[in-house]
Order: sequence, then C-alpha cells, then structure tokens
Amino acid sequence: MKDHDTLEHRLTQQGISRRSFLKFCTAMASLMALPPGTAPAIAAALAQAKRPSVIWLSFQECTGCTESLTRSHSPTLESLIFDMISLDYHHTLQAASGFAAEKSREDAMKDFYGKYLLLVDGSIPTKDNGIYSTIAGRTNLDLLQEAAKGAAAIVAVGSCAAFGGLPMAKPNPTGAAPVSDLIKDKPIINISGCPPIPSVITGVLAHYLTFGELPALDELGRPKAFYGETIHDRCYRRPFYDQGKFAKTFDDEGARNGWCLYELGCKGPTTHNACATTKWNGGAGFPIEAGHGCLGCSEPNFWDAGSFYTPLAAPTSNIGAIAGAAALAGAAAAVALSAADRAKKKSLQQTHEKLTVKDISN
Amino acid sequence: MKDHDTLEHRLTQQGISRRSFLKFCTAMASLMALPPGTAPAIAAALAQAKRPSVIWLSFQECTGCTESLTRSHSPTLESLIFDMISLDYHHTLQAASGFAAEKSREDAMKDFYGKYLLLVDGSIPTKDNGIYSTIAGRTNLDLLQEAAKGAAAIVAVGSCAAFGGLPMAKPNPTGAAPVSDLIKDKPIINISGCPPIPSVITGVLAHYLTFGELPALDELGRPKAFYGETIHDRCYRRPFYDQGKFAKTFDDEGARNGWCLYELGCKGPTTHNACATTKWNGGAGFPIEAGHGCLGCSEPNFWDAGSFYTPLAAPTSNIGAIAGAAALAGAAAAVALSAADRAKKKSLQQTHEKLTVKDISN
Amino acid sequence: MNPQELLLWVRGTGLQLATAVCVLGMTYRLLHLALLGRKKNLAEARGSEWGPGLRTMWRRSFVLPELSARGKFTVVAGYTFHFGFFITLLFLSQHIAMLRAVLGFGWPALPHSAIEIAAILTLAAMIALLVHRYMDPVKRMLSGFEDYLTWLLTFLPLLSGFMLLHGIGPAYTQMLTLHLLSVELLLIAIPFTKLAHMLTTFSARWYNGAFAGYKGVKA
Amino acid sequence: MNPQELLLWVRGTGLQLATAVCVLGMTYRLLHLALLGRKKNLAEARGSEWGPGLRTMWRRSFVLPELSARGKFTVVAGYTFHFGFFITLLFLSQHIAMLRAVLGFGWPALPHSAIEIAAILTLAAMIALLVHRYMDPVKRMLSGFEDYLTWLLTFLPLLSGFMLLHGIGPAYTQMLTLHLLSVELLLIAIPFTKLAHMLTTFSARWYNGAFAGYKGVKA
Repeated sequence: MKDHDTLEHRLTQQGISRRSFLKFCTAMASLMALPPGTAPAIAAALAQAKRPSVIWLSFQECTGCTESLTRSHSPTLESLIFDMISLDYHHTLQAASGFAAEKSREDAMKDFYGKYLLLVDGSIPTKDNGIYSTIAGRTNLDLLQEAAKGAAAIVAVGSCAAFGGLPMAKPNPTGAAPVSDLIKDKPIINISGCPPIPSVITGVLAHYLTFGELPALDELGRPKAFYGETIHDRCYRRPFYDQGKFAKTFDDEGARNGWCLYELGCKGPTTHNACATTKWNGGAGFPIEAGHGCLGCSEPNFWDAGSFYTPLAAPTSNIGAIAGAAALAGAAAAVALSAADRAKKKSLQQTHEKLTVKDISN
Repeated sequence: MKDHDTLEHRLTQQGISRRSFLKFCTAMASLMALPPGTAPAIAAALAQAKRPSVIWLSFQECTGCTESLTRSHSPTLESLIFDMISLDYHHTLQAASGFAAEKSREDAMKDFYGKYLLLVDGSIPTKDNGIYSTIAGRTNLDLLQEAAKGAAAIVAVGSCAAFGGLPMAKPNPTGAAPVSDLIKDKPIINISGCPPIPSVITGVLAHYLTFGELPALDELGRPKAFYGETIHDRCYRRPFYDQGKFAKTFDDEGARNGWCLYELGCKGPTTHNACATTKWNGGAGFPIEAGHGCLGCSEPNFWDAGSFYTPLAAPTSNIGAIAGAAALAGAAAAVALSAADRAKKKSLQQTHEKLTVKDISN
Repeated sequence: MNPQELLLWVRGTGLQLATAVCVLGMTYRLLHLALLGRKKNLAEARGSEWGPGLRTMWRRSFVLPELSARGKFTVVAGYTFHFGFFITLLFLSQHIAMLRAVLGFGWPALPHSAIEIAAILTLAAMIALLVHRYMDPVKRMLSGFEDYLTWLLTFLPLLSGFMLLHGIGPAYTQMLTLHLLSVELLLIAIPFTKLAHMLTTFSARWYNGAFAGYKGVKA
Repeated sequence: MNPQELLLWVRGTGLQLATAVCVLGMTYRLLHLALLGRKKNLAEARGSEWGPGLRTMWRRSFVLPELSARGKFTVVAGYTFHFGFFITLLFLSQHIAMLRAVLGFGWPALPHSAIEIAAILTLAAMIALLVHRYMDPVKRMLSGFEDYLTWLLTFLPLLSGFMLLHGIGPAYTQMLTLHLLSVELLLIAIPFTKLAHMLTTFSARWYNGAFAGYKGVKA
C-alpha cells in the first residue's frame, strides 16, 4: 500500500491513455479559471507527482460526502486520483478493520510526520469531553488533535467539517464544532457543501499536487476558484430575477415557465458555490434546474438561517408579536403618563398655578 | 413496408418498455409546454396511432437536416417514431433505388391520396424552369407540386425548405425558393434551423399523431411551442447582457468569464429557437455554451443579415462612404447657391435695388 | 461573526428591536397627543367634527393653489420623492414578499422597470431637494442637524436597495445586510425625529379640520 | 416583408438614406450660412475675432447668472435632458459597438446602471419640459407644431431604446426595428427643423463673440 510510484506510471498500469489524462488536466485548469497555458504544467506536475500519504478521518457525518466523491461523474480518472492519495486510512473505503485499521493510521502518522494531508469530514463534538462520538474508544476531538499535529495541511470536506453543519445546528446537543474552531496552527482549506461538488475536491487536490500548496482561499477558508461567485451570479434563471418574474408556488405558471425561485426561498443570492457552472451528475443539472431553490448548503449556519422556503427578504423571527407587544407597551406608557399629567394639572389648578408645556411629560 | 399496425404493438416488438414510452410522452408534453395532465393523453393517442404514410423529398440541401434527425440524442425511441412514419420514400434512408424508389413514391401518393404527410428538406430552384436540381430527370419544382397535391400537410424541415436558406442567399443563382412561396393551398409547418433541433421535429410529429392536427404556429409558420421565445430570452449569459458586461474578443477575460457575446455578433436577441432550453447532443450544450455567438440560423435570410461577427447594433452597409458623399454634395450645393445669390446681389446693386432675405436661396 | 451570521441577526433580532422601538415610540406619541387633555369646548357645536376633520386630512394631502407660492420646485420634487418612495416601498416584489411574511397577505407587484423608474426619480428628487436646501439662503437658515440626518436616514435605504438590485458594490450577502441595517436605523429614528410626521401629519390635519368644523367654519 | 427583412432594411438602406439626408442637409445649411456674403466690415478691427468667438461658444454653453431669470426649472430640466441624452447616446455599450463599426474606433462604455439612471432622468426631464411648455401660458403661446414635433422625434428614440433594453413591449427584433426607425426619423428631421440648433447654435455663438471681439467689446 505504500508504493510511492508516479501517477503517470499508475495511470498507464490502469490502462488510462495520455489523451484522457491531458483532457482531465485541461478540464481542471478551466474549472479553476487558470490561464489555458497552465494545463500542460498541471499535466507535467501531476504525471511526476509522488503519491502523498493521506489520512481521512470521519467524525459526526452522514457519509454523504464520501458518497458524493466516490460517485463523481467521470469516475475512471477522478476516482483514480482520489484513490491514489487516500488509501492510508479511511473508515468507509479501507479494507482493513479493527486494530489493523488503527495501526495503519498510526504508521502513516509516524512515517510521514509533517508531510501527510489530513482530510476530515463531519463535525467534532466537544461537549462533555467529546464523548458523543468515539472511534476505537477514543473521542473525535482526541483523534483530530493527534492527527493534526503531524499534518502538512488539513482539508475540511463538507459543511460539517468546514462550518459545523447539521450537528452544530440549534440546539447543538453535542457541542459540535468545525475543524477550524479546534485547530489553529495548521493551514485549513474548507470545501463546504452538503455534500461538496466532487470535482471541487479533485481540483483542490490536483492543485496541491501540481503547485505543492493550497489554492487561494476566501475569508471563510474556501478555494476562491470555486466559491468566488454566488449561485445567483451564474444562475440561468437570473434574467427573471432581474425582470421581477417569480414563481409563487412550485406548480404555478411561473414555475412551469422557469421563472426565478426567490419567493420560494431560494438562497442562491447569498450562497457561494460552483453548482450553476460545474453542475451535478455529469452535468445533468443542479437543484435550481430541477425546480427547487438553493438551500445555501455551502454557507455557514445554513440550517439555522430560517426556513428553506422563506424568501431571503423575509424576517427570520416573529415580527408581528413583537410589534403587538410594543404597541401595548406604548399605549400603556401614554395612558400612565397622561394620567400623571392630569393629576399634576389638577394639583396645580388647586394652587391656582398654570400647567405649561414644559411641565407635561414628553 | 405498409403494415399499419399501432405504435404500441411496434414498440413492444422492439423491446421498448411501457415505462420508457411514458417517459418519452412526458418529455414531449413538457417540451411543448402542455399541461402535465396531457402526457397520459399523448401516450394513449400515440399508442393507438396508425402509422401515417410519409413522403420525404430532399431538394437543394446538404443532408445536414437528415443527419441531425437520425443522430438524435436518445435514438431508440425518437428514431423509432421517426422511422415509423417515414419509410415510404426518403432518398438517403431508403433501401430501394432507381425505378423501384420512384415507384414506391408513386404508389404511396396514389394509395394515401389526401392523407399522407409530405416532409421537405432543401430549397427549390425556380430559375430557368428549375433545371438546377433534378431527380430521375424531373425538376424539384415538378416533384414538389405533384407530391403537394395529395398531401394532408407539408412539413418544411430546415431553414432551406422553410425560408430558402443558403441556396437563396445573395445572389441566389438558382432562383431558390422556400416551400411556402410555391405551395399556397396546403397547411405548411416550418421547422427552421440549420439544422433544426431533432426533438422539435419529433415533438411536432408526436403532436400531429396525438391531436390529428398541426400545433399552433407563429407568423412565420413555426410551431410556437419551440419558436415562441428567443435564444436571448433563455440564454444563461443574459445576466451579463443586462449588466452591460461583454466579451470583446473570443479569448479575452470577458470571454473566459462567460460574459455576453453580443459585441462578437451574437444574433440571440433576434433568433427564435429552443437551443437554450433543449440544448444539443443529449443536453451537452448549445453554440453559446461553446463560446460562439448565435448565428440566427432559424430566422429568414440569416445568410444575408450582415456578418456573423458584427454586433446587431451595427449597420449592415457602408455608412461612412454615404456620409462622405452627402457632405460633398451638400457643400457643392451650398457653394453653387451662394454663388447664385452673389450674382443676383450684384445685378440688383447695378439697378440700385436691395437684396432682401426673401430673395436669397434657402 | 461571519457575513451569514450578521445577515441572520439583521433579519431576526435586529429587525425585532427596530420594530419594537418604532411601534412603541409611535404608539406612545400618538396616544399621548390624543390624551393631552385639552379643555372641553363649552361653546355649542355649530357643525360636526368628523366630516370636516377627514376632509381636511384628504385635502391637505394635495397642493392647494395658494400654496404654490412655496415654489414649484419644492412642490414637484417633494411630491416626486414621497410618491416614488412609497411606490418603491410597497410595490417591489421583494418588499411584498417580506410584508407577506409579516402580515400574512400580499398584493401584486409592479414590474421591476416601473420600480426602477420610481427609485431613480426618488433618488434624484432627494438629491435635488438636498442641494436646494443647502443653496437656498432661507431654507439653509431654517435647516438644522436633524434635517440633514433624517434626509440621510431616508436616502440610505433607497440607495442601498438600488445597489442591491443592480449588483453594484459588495456581494449580495453584505449588501442585503447593509440595506436591512439602513432600514432598521430608519425605523428606530422615526419616533424620535421629524420623521414621525408620517403619522402625526394626518392627526394634525384632522384636528385642524375638526376644530373648524366644530365652529361651523368651512375647513 | 418579414420582421427580419424589415430589420435588415433599417440597419442598411434605411440608415444610409437617413444619414445621407442629415449630412447633406447640415453641410448645406452650415456652409450656406458661412458663405452668406456679408458686407465687409470697413471699420478698423479693435480686437481679434477668433479668441472672443471661441470664448463665447464655450461661455454660452453654461448658464450665466443673469439668465436664471428664465426660471430654475427650465434651466435644470433643460440641462438634465441635454446631458442625459448625450451620456445615453455616447456611453451605452450597444451604441459604442455601433459607432465603432462606423468610425473604426470606440471608447469604454459606462455600466448599464449608470446609463439607466441617465436615460430615466432624461425621459423624466423631457416629460416635465413638455408639461411645462403646455401649462405655462407664455411658453404655450410661443410654441408651435414644430416644437411638439421635435420633442416627439427626440423622445421616441429614448423611449424605444429604454423599452428595448428592458424587454418591454414587442419582441426584440420588432423593438430594435422601431428604435432604429425612430433614430432615422430624427436624423432626417434635423436639417429641416429647429433640431439643426445642435450645430448652428455653436456657429451663432461664435459669430456673436467674434462680432463683439472685432469691435473690441468684451464678449
């Protein structure tokens, strides 16, 4: 399992032609909006890349991220790349189990100390000393801190690892936290999404193998090449937003005409991801193309950002009740102070003094 | 070749499941923007539809339309439908040749007089008695007029048959004309495009088989369901048009960012077709998705509508030369009339009369 | 606090706070005015109060000929701004979606291009009124800090909304946050500033009319 | 003639005709004015002609204090309309693409939202000026058929262009045809109407300045 031969050698072994490989590199370069001349450079670097050791830790998660990645739409090449770098430890994908599995993780951590990539999916429970999720008797927190020490960089795969995701949603019973809240001394790249787009992780790994460093990140630690624009920026329904044509229900005329889903709760305008351009399932489409608004799954706190079916313009808490209570309080104050004014007036009248504007409450 | 059994029977024979057939009917219903409830009606009608006799005549054309239709992206079902209705006569697709081929055409015209569908691709030369294109020694014009007599309806497939296309472009050496210019007493449906979208013709035929009549047409005789909106209306690059962000060359930053191709000559705003929604090659894309502006191939006279690479706003003829000539003419007129005025003034001065404003030229 | 959390706060707690301040303040002001305890008018009523009161509320909402001495500019720009503001506020589809979520019902929106025209004319009228306020010697003398403050608080929601719809400036998340914040600032300011005239102006007009009506004078 | 052929005609022959009429007419008018053959001024020149002429061309393009008697409204709306019209004409990307095709060179466009603001303000100013022309007794007396005609011919290209960009009204092909036709009507009308002032106004200003300059009077 530790034959660090080159990617080119492995590809040839697997019967992948150089033509297919170059096509893949060109697609990656265009996906990351690199200049066209970069494709050969990526090809040259990838072909000679030594297989880096990778440890993949899965914490509080639903395996959706792994499912998404292993079902990538052009599985031969992308899963090969993925496969090539991810064999040392992965709960779901590895053949080993029990002590043997833990042993291979410990060996990799020792042998490639300071050099391995740590991939994490799932959030980490921190409440009650993290006892809400343990593997081989050890808490997720413990495993993460141990593995992070020797990592060259950490890739947080999916919104749970990147931002806490569903486990961290209110009331967050396990005290779940994202990787970046717990590890502060390592470069962390967040590949958010529930699940993330398969080619985004492939792209990030190809970038790391080619240039030996992580790509440029936004303020939330996500690779700018993929999270630089919103769904709304590239949505094919955007013209209808600009014209003010909105579907009001999921089966009205507007919905049939493909109008904008803003009023049905689409979070596209505030969601940074590449769905609208890379699409899903081999380019078949993305949620909005299927007639459902964007949930905003690649943004922090998306489970707590109000209903998925409430327009972005709508308040996320009850305004009517507050307004009613405020009106009552205002009325009460007015009545009380007016009564005080009248009492004052009466007492002044008795002493034959006059009430002036300055005397009454304001 | 004349077994008029039902479509359902034939489908079963070919091993097509009822489920696939219903999927096809639903897709057709949604493509033609019919209410969802129509799909079962289409299925019921299609299943019981008798195979109508169809004669397909090819005139001045490049076989691109036939190529497009037979390479439809889900060939099993669509080509089956297509096949089912088109076997009586088709130059390219039929097995028969020579006298046998012409015989089968004549038999079909006689046996199904008044009931067969006539499909035409290619334009018809009319100059010099139409001698520029003949089949079996007879001119296209003659063949068309003969076949049109007994036709229930005529489907003009492709821009050549519908609007004259390339053969009719200036200087139109063969006097090429579209079907609608030559036949005035039959219902004609134009399925324009160079080539037309395969599923559009399948949709029109499915509509004819289901409802026994042609679908609603626009003022140019095209089915409204497919030609009711422009490419621009549904273009995924439309937001950039609305924001005024345009690619200036085919490889600048704007082009790489996927901005609008208007300034590179895209004719999307004035072109009615379904490319932006149905796409081509199994949904892989359409020209604008490949980075090239729309040529306007489904509109009349698209070969003569100025360069494919000139913006819609630009004049189609030389304005500079005209302006220069007009300036010279204006200057000459001013000099000549001023000279006349001066001469008049001089002669008036000699008779001691005065030149008034009324006397001078205007 | 990341941008999403900030947006969530302005859509939730922030909006609740602003609404509470605005509603409480305005209820207090209006009711306090009504309960001021004016002396009972002992004269016999020579006419009704309600009819003339309501009529005056209505009539004073339109320019009377004798008022055009104020200058055509102020009248035209002022009406453009007030009408444009309320068209933008009440007939933009996004605003209706918001009001529907709060009130439980909505109404048809105007097309975006109509809103755009209203918004641009409103912004232009407000800028013209500001310039006029500063250039005109009399108006300038009469203007204090509060006049410029309320102008700014009214202008910001319009400007940020226009930028949001046109994709000008920061990303949508940040721009929507700024727009909502500017609205909340405006809501909070209403009861404490001249902006309260949006309600008191009508009660004042009613009072004038009712007073005249009671005396049997044509209001 | 189908819609595509009609569009092709207005983009081709129609535009050629309109340009020819406009250029021929304006060249004739300007040159004819220059060659009118005024009597030679026999007085000794007390100053230069060119300097004061150019200075007057420049100075009269801006409002002089003494002219504000014309009324602020006319001045503000008039300038808004003229500036807005030329911003829309010269800085919309589609117009630049057109001019580049004719002239062989172009320049950077303004963002669409800026053009939109200019266009809406221009349209509003024109409507306001029309209303004012009709309402103001003096202006109304002074106005004839030509004044309303030239207003309409100037308004139509702006309105049809706005509708074209916003997808209001008929399909793009028809709307573009209408927009180009309205522009061609305007071009044809220029030499025969008061619209010729777009060039003659500058020569007239120069003449005034030069005349004063020759006499040594401060222009």
